[in-house]
Formats: sequence, C-alpha cells, structure tokens
Amino acid sequence: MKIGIFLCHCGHNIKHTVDVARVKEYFQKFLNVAVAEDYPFLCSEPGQELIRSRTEAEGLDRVIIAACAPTLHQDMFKDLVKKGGLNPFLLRRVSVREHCSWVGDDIGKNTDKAIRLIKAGVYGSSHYIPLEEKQVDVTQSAMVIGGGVSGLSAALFLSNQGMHVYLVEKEAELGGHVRKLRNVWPSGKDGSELIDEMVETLRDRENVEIFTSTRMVSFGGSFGNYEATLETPAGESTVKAGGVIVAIGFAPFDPISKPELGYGKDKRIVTTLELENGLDELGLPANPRVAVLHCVGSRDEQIGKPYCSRVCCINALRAGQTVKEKFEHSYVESFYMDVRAHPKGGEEFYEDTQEKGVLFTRGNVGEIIPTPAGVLVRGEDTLFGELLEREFDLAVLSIGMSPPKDNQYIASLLKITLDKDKFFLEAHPKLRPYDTALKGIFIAGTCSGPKDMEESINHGRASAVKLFGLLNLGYAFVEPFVAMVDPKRCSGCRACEQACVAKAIKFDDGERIVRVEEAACMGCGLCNSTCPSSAIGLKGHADSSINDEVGAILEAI
Amino acid sequence: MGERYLQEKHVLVVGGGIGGITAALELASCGVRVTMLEGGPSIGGRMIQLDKTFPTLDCSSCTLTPKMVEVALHPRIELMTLAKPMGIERNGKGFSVSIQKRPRFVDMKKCTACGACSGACVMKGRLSDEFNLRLSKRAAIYIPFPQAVPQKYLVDGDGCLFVSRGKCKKACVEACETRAINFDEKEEIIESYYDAIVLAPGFDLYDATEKREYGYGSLEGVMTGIEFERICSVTGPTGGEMVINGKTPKRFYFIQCVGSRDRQTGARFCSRVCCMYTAKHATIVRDRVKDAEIYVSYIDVRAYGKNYEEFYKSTQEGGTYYIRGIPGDITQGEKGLLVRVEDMLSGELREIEADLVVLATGVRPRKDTAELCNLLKVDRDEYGFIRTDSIAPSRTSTKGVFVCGMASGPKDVPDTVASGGEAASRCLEYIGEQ
Amino acid sequence: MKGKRVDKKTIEVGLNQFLSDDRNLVLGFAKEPDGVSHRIFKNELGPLSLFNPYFGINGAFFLRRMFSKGQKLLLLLRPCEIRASVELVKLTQTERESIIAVSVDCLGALSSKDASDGLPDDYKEIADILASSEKVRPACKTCKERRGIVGNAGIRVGQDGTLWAVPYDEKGVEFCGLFAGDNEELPAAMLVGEATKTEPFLSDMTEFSKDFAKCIMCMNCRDMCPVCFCIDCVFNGNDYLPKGDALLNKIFRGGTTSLPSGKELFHLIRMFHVSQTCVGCGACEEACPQGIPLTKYFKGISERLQGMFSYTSGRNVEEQIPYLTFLEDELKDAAD
Amino acid sequence: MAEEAKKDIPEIVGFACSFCSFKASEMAGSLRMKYPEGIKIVQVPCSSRVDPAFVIKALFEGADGAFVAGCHPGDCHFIKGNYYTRRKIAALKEMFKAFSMDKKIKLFWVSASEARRFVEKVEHMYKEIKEGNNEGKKG
Repeated sequence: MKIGIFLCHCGHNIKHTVDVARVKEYFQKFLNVAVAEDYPFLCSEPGQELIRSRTEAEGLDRVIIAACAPTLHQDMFKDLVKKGGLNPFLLRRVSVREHCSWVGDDIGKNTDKAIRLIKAGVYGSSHYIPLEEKQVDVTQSAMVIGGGVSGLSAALFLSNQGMHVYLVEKEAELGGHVRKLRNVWPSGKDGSELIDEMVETLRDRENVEIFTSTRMVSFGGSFGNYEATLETPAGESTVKAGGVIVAIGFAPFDPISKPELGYGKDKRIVTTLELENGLDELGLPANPRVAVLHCVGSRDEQIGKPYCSRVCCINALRAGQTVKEKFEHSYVESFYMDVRAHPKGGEEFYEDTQEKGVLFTRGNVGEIIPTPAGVLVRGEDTLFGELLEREFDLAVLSIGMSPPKDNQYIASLLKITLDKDKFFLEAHPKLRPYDTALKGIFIAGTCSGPKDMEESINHGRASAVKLFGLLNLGYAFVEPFVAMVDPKRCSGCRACEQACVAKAIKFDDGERIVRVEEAACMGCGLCNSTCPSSAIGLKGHADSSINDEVGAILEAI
Repeated sequence: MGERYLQEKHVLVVGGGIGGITAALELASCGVRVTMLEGGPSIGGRMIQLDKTFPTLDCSSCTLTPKMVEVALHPRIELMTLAKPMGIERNGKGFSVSIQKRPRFVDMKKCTACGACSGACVMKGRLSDEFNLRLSKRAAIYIPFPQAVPQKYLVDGDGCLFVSRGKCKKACVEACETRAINFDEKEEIIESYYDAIVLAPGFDLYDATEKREYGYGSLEGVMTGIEFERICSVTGPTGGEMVINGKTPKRFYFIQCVGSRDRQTGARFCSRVCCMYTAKHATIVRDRVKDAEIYVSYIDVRAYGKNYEEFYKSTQEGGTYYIRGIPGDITQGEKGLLVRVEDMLSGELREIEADLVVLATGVRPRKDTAELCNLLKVDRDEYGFIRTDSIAPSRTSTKGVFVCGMASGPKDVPDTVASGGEAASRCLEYIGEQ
Repeated sequence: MKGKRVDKKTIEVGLNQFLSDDRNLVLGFAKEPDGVSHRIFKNELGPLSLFNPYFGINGAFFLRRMFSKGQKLLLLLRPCEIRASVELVKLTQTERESIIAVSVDCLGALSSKDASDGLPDDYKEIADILASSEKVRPACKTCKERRGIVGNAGIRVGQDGTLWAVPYDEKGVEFCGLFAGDNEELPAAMLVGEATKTEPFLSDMTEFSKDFAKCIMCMNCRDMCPVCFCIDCVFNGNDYLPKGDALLNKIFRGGTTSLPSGKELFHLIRMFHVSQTCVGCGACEEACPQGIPLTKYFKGISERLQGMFSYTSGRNVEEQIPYLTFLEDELKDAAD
Repeated sequence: MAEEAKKDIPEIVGFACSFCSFKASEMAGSLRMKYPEGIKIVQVPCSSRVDPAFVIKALFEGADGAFVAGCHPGDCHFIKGNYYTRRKIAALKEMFKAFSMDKKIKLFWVSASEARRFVEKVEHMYKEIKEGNNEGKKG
C-alpha cells in the first residue's frame, strides 16, 4: 500500500496550535507512507497541484487530506485525486482544523491528537475499497393510486412530461370527493367540471392508462422497478412502474359513530355536503332556524380523532352562507371551538359570514334531540360557561376527515407506515411531507392528513415532480455507500430485513440469504450493526475500518 | 424523453429560502439548469433563523442545512448571492433579465472561512447583526451565521470604514493569509436569458412599532416573535440562554394576531403560522425556564396542520394559560409590564404582570415584492401578495412566471415545500411547451 | 384453561399414530442403555423419555437450519428448549410451518457431567433426586419458566400426578387430537408453578475477571448455544480477535497483550448478541471445559436486558426481537 | 480496561452521526469552543451504524469512555435509524450497569446546531470519568 498524507496549515489556523513539522516527521517514518507533505493552503491552486501531481507521480493508492472538516471542498479534493489517477473513494479526509487545532490551545497535546486523528484516517482508509457510482435502469413509468384531485394532478404532470402513467382507481368513476362538490371554495367552481376537465385531458393522452373499478392485489419490486398486479373488471393485469404515488384520499367522518348527534335518525340532521347538494329538498320553513356544528369528528379525543381536519371550519362557514343566501331572514348559529379560517381568503370569508348575519357561539354541543317541533341542540356555551339549549329546524354537521378506508391494506402491500391517526406517515413532517421511507413511493394529498383542495393539488404535483426527477433519465445513480451481503456468511436470519427502514433488503427463499436492492438502500448501516456476524456490511464504513480507527485513536504514538 | 431537451432550458429562481430551495432542487433534478438569486449573503431564508420548528420541535438548521449545501453543490444550480433582478424584458416565451450583483469584497475561491479577518476588523463588535435582528454585534467583515451557504465571509459596505469612507488601516487584509479580501471588487450587471422564472421572495414580518399600544420599541421587555426565536437559538445572541437584559424572565406573555386578523393594521388575513410558533415558544420556555408563568392571548387557536392540534393541547397541558382575548395595551408597571386584557371566557378585565411580552407578529409581503412584480407585470392582491389561482396555486398573471412560498400568501413550512414542488411542476410544463 | 387428561400409554399411542405417517418425526428424549439423550423418532416411537433430569445439549440446537421438505416434526422438549426453538423460528433458522412444538413441564435437571446412567423417568423420583442432589444445574436453580406453557402445546403435570395435554393454538389442538378423550378444565394448581422473581443481576469487572480467568477461548460456549446461530461468527475473523500476523501487527502497533487475548471482548460481545434471544438454558456452561459459571452472567444479563422491553425470549412467536423494532414513545431517559 | 495504570488524561471515543452530531462537533470547532483533547470522534453515517460491539471493543482496548451521538429522536436523516440506536445503546448501557461500569458509556442526542450542547455533554462526561479514575487511583 502506498499512502500519501497531505497536511494543511490552513494559514495559522492549524499551524498555530499544531506542530505540523512534528506531524510530518512522524508520518514520514510510518509504515506504507510514501508521501507526507505539509502545505500552507491545500485548497489553493498550488496546493491542489501538489496533491494531484504527487498522487500521480507516486502512484498513491490512498490519499489522506488532513485539513478542514470533511464536507468542505470535498468535491474539489475528490476531483483532484481522480485526476491523479486514484479512485476518489480511496480519499480520506481528516478534520484537523475543526476537531483539533480550533478546539484546543496546547500545542503539544494538539499535535498528539492530530497524529492520532491522522493515524485513524490511515488505518480506517486501509480497509476502503474502490467504489463507483453505479447506475441502475429505471422504468420510466409511474403508478398513481387514487383518482381524486391529488392523483389526477400528479398524473397530469407526469404524463405531460412524457412518462407512462397507470392511474388506478377503485371506484367506477374518477374524481374522488371533489367531484361531489357543487361549489368549490374559494373559486365557486363546480367540482365535477374541474374534474372532467382534468380527466378529459388525461384520456386524450396516449401515455396514460386508466384503470377504474380496480384494486391492487399484489405489489413487489424495488425503486425503479416496482411491479403490481391489478384486479380490473377485464381481469388481472400486471403493471411495471418506476415509482408510485399513493393518493387514496380520505374517508369522510361518519357521524353515525357519534350517536348522541342523532345523525341518520332524523332527516333534519344533515352533513354540510348534504346541505349544499340538497338544500331545496330539505323542506325548510320560510325563515328557518339552522344550527351549524363545527368539529364533528375532529379535535375529539374520546372518539380517537384528536386532530384538526383543517377544512371543516370553511365548510361550516360555507354552510352558514348557503342558508343565509337562500333564506335572508333565517336564523343561523354556528357552534365552534376555534374558527380556523386559515386558508388564503378564509379570514375574509369568515368576516363576511358574520356580516351576513350568521351568529357564532363558542360552545360544545353534547347532543341533538329530535322533537316534533324541531331539533334540540344541547351543550355548553364555553364563552359564558352556561348550558345552552336551543331549538332549530335543521342541524348541519361539519364533518371531519378520517383516514382512507384502504389505509391498512395499501400500507401492508407497499410496506409503508401509518401514523398514530392511521393516515400515512411522511418521511419528514416538514421537508419531506410527501415522501415515504421508501424511495420512489410518495404519499400525496389527504391520505397523509387532512388538506384542502389547493393543498392537495400542491401535494399531487410536488410529489410528481420529485418522482419525475428520480426517473427522468431512465436510469438512477446508486449511492456507492450501500449495504452489501457476503452470501457465504449470511445465515439468512432476516434480522436486517426486519430492521431496514428503507425496505431495501429482500430475502431470497431459494438461497436462504438476504439480498440488497441497491437502488433503494439509504446507506445508514443499520443492517450492518444489526447483523451479529456482520455478514451484511456497509460499503465505505466497514466494521474493520471503524474498529481500526478506534484502535488508532487508542494506541501509543 | 426528459433530459435531452430539458438540459438546454434555464430557469431563474428568485429567493433562496426553503420555497426557492425546494423549487430549484426539484427543477435541477429534472434536468433543468437553474440560477438562484439571493439578495442576502447566504441562502436559507427565514427558516434558518428559526431555532426549532413546530410541531416536532426539531432543529431547523439540521433539516435545512443539508438542503442548502445540496443547492451549493448541485452541478445544475448556479447560486448568486447579493444579487437581484434589475430589469426584466419578455423575450419570446422567456425573459431577458439583467441581474445586479453587489460586491462581496471577498474572493470566494480564496476564502477559507477561518475568521481571522473578522477578529482583526476595527469595527468588530460595533455593527448590528441583521441575522440576529440587531440583538448582537458583529464586525464589518463577517459571516452571517455559522452554517451560512456559501461558507464565505463578506464585507458589509455600509459598515466598513474603508468602503464607506475610504479610510481604514485594513487590518483584515493583513490578517487574511489567503489574500482573499479585494476592495477593488465592483458591482456587476449580468445579462442573461431564462425560459421561465420562479418567484420565491418570501415575506416580511409586521412592523410592531405601528401598534403603539403595545409599546414595542419603547418599553423594555416587549419583543417580537422572531426576536424571541433568536434568543432561544443556540446560534443566537445569547447562545440559547434565555436571558434578556441580563435577567432570565419568569413571567412570559405571548400575544397572538399582532398585525393579523386586524383591519386597523390593514391585514384582515390570518398569517397561519403565529398560533403555532407561539405554542412552540411557550413550550420552549416551559422546558428551559423553571417555574415560568406563561400566558398566551388569542382569538382562535388555529392549529390546523398535522399534529398541530396535539401540540397545542400538550402546550396547554404543560401549564400555559391561554386567554381568549387580545390585550388592549401594555404599560410599564412597578413590578414589570402590565398587560391589560379582557378575558372573553370569563368576561373580566384582567391586568397581568409580565417580565417579557412577545408579540406574534403577522406576515407581510416582502417590501421588494412590489418592485419585482412591477418588473414582471405580475398582479398582486389587496395586501400585496402575489395573486394566484386556487386551482393552479403557483400560476401568476404573467405567463412563464410562477410563485411559491409566502409570497402568494402565508404558509407554514410543509405547505411552502409543497408549493415549491408545485411551482416546479408548472414551470416544467411551461418550458416543455416551447 | 382446558386440556386433555392423558397418561404415558395414551401419549405413546397418540405419538405412534402420528408417526404412522411416513413424513412425520418426533424429537424428544430417549432412554438408552447408556443414559438419556436426544433422539429423533421415525415410524415408531422407541424408548421415549418424557420426563428426565438430564441436560446435555439444548434440543433446539438440532433444529438450526432444518428446513423440511414436507416432513412434520413434533418436538417434545423442555420449556427452555422450546423457547430456543421459537427464537430460531423468529430468526428463520428453522421452519415454523413444519414444527409442532410441545413443551413438557420440567422439574429441573442435573448436568450431563454429573448424570449417572440410571436416571429416573418418573416425576416423583425426579423430584426426589433433584431435591437430594446438590448438583442441580445453576440454570435450573434460577429457571424463570419451568412450566410447559410455551410452544403450540404443553404436557403439564397436576399436583396429583395426572398428565395433561394442553393446546395453546391451532397446531396444539391438532396435537391434542392425537389423544382420545374430551377437553376438561385443568386443575387450579399444577405441580410446577410460576417461578419466583429474582433480583436483577449485578456484578463488576473484578468478579468477571476472576470467573473468566480460566477461559481458554475454546468457544465451546458459543458453539453449543442454541441461539448463537451465525454460520460464520465475527470472532472467526480478525476484526475482534486478531490471530497470527494480525495479532503481531496489533502488538507492534499497540504494545503487549496477554494471551489468549480478548476474553472480555469475546464474552461481552457475545453476551450482547444473545441478550434478547438467550433462554437461560445453561447449555454454554454445560459445554465449558473449564467450569466457568457462564449461566450466571449470560442469563443474568439477558433477563435484565429483555426486561427493558418487557420481552421474554421464546414466549411468543409473534413477538418481535426488541432490537429489530422500536416504539417512538419509549426510553425517554435513555440519552444522557 | 487497560492493564496499565490509569492515565491522568482520560481517552474518550465518540461515534457521531454525519448529519447531526458530527456537524455539531464541526460547528463547535468553527466557534472555537474548547474541549479536552482526550475526546476524539469517529464519524459514522448514522448512529444506527454503531454496532454495540464497537463500543465494547473501544472500552476494552483502552478507552476510558465511549459515547454514541445521534440526531434527536424523530430527526434522523435516515428517518428512523436513531430509534434503533436508542434501543441498542440503552440495552448496552443496562448491560454495563450490571457490571457497575455504566459511567463509561453515554448516549447523546445532539442536533447540527447544538455545538454548545455537544461541548457541554462531552465535557461533563470527561469530568465524570476523570474524577472516577482519580478515585480509583486513591482506592
């Protein structure tokens, strides 16, 4: 082995508190070290040239750069050793500045520490293997599960970009919940028109295959090459897709599970949607008295729905306005906890609703009792702390969003996770809100939690862009630092497979060992530390490498 | 498909906050060339100023810094800091843009971010640090914050004696071993053609001095939410110690909806983030200050996002008193600040003493959004946010110009991220048509 | 709980009926002229020893990498052996489908080193011999679960000496179907009851060094451990226990070392590896030529570590091994 | 447990994840925070890469203490890795507790911006071990 060590002074930054001459001298005599040089600024042009030329001239097979933190200038140094004829993954960075010269003042002790850190780099890198950024072919097609507004948005974008799209919907008709809305807030447009426009565009595209009344029955493969079996009315069909967008939406909260509200027992107790779509058929008197209840099936820990459903306040406001518009002299009272009119234009809409004469009472409605004269709304006024009991001609329930019915089924097929409320769990709540732990599988729209239409469209399209970015080249780069199985040593205990977060490990039934789907592997190394015999290892971070680094730190200078 | 034709396309992203970063990274990963303009010296936007983010209380720089670095290293993204568009002309389906690039006075290739210059600067500790909202001091040559991207120092032209007055011994130049400091650097104008533009200029916060009754700027102990955020932050002026004017406050009063849902301040709209960031602040105080008394004044608590309601509940259960009602005024009392508020739940008028009052100031369009929109002939709404269509949430009134993030209206981080992705998707469709 | 009242005869008849199918096998103990040992019976039941105070090897050891090709294997073993087999099922080291695991109430055992040829097979005599002998295995003295309540079914003994076949799941029902009779309510008290709780294991390095001073690193303890299933152990390579050149290199780099080196390393790392799967059977101690009290350490540590996750190895095949899963809301004070 | 006499300067080996804790240690450097030179850090991609065997080996090859540092639970760059770390290292600590050596192993959650927290944690550990070593000497 021919090792080259380049020590940077970083001007005074390292040199001031580390005796660079002593370090250099120490390593000049070190086994296998062919080059030990120091230089004021390795990142400067002459410094770069020094590394490149010495690497080339000496035919170094390891280069240790002892300078600043490893992320700084990493690409530049990698490029240099590559130009010098060395595989860039045989480069080792040692952070002498951030981890030694800047954190201690004693030159003697710092120099010892620097020697140990560099030695750790030498020992650790001796176990490195040349690596390459591999490419794997990916299928340039996507499967979108769920034909609601989110799924349609995703399909529209992907097909526009030339990807083959399989759109799978379990119902006979595309459009999801938006299709049922006659008046989509805030635009006031007809939901079915919006949907029809999207569906027609999709139907016109040759690269879109729509499967309605279809259920997915099996799912396998890994990133870039997923495979699903669909049960269509025309029989079974197998599709291959590079990635999947799950957009299976939500299930409206069923108010029957709150029997005290009397829904289903009396025609005068309806949901907001029923009100919007059938106000005329309700047979209300000329000046009706209408109660609107917010948060039915939301913010209710007793029924296991502690979350806010995000859209029902606006729906409730709209219900109030709808009644007021038709019956100018109606009496409309809204019972709320907080009015969450947060969407753009929502607050103005709330003010507007108040101006139109809808009364807002901060209260908890405990029960609704149908009587011959009307429906009796009983509860507590939480603003004044008194009991309330009022009679209305109609009670409108603004129901929340519950997790989609197929959540468990899809989650177990795709091996993705549900959150505590049984919506799908995102990879990161903020920066990866529509990703899952599995590469190439996204969750868009309300299936990961309540959202309004605009947010669902954003989600659908944003996840589609991400998927397109992963697949658009027809191949994907595989990180070189992935797990690797030694088939001779693997006992096939499947412990790594159980633990793997990215589900990148698959069991080979025939050989009784596991295999790594490199394209799906995140490179965390959890499998490696889970395997008792380290038969699965993480490239670039082998057990021997880490153990030797520790050894170097602890051994005598 | 894909790569071949997209490689030639070039998109301009204006703004380097989380919205712009998301849009730029998505576009670049789809094969487009991207130029990102950032007016300030580092990307990261508002989010990087935050200590923690709700509702998980995870550290904002942990999640954002890798993204910032990704932007800097991405082969298809060109990052220009201290730069803004000066003139924009439609040119076919795209735009000819002239970009003004202010001098940094530091050669980015040579700077090693060692900080020797800053230590030598005669103005050291004498200029207000904008990143910490003027709560701390810096030198005239400085790095805006430790995780800044690019990791390079810069000279503040107004603060530097040599740049502003032409007189200084230039100790920084001597201190710099790589000779990276170059006072001859001049402002540059760069002309370029872009196939589409994504606007992500972000937002400003309501100027709380306008709300005189709260005494912000005149009463000691009244600060804004973002200032409090810096106080909490480990990279902030106090290093994360909850110390204000040398003392750790014990009685905290948070006021929500300052400059939101308030016609008098010209904003009827809800700012969407203040309820939750207040709950976050209350939780942080509860964690760090023993026996703290914490009050929150509110109109409605809008905890609408995923796990937000649960976070609000746990904040309440952790011992934060929520008072429904917004205070009328704040005055200096004998033993601290006096907050007068009508508690709408009990109907009584209360006077509550506090050591620190934090105003949850609402969101405003960035001041330079108007200028930017005029250049592009993009419509804005009555508040100055960029007008969009709820069916195509990033589409503006000008073809080929898309918007994401707070510029089109208040959004929290996940919504901003999704809107960044959506803007990228519309942008790709637009440039694909050409 | 319900079960079928059986006796030695009905068991024999039932098992012979089971073995009449060519593909079926029974793994249990056989009483041989030279003593008791494990045996796999085919076609017909030989000298089955249902009860005996003998422990040499943990029977689950034989199941490692046993994947049937349509055969069915009925296990009639001690609870600790059945528990080890359950852990091996979890680790895909043996097949779940083809195994019917029946745990037999256990009164404890003598070490194979101390067992004489004439071991009794009646539970009363066994109880007597164990009560009078000081050589009851340490593992048995501190056994946490002697009751035949693990696996698919159990053979339990009533206080009056009655035998009961008790099913725990569908496969167990199938097993009990081999015997005539109806299900009856089990007596309230059985001969073998719940073990008393022991104090958590506590030791220190001085004690450990003293106990392991005699270790010759033969690694028999590992080789005979039923749950140490790796085909190629990490200690075979040079990473943890350098040998030959690697050892010399290490000495040149780091200085002197006493040989055999890495005793603590070997035992402590192995202790962690089996910490969740160890059933405390004491097979390691049985295998140790030096008489090191391995059970004390391995069993003590594993009980302590399993307790953190309310896990008991081999109790339930559906329970996941704790290191392979997690709860978001747990171990709040794990970090310092 | 080195056979040689206890050193005055404790050697502490830390395993720190690339995305949070190692970043925090880098930042501690950039901010010129000081901590004892006996503390040395090995970079791992994720705290879940740390095999408890590494920690055991470090301790038996002469380290006076070892720590594993990762992102706060829920913040893992690899989504769930640190939850596994938490289980394994908690168990390892419990094992060492049984041998009355629990002070030698620590688990820290340090996010990328928490340079100060990083320094506080390692300094505290260092002090504790140093005091322990000195007591051992006296006794």
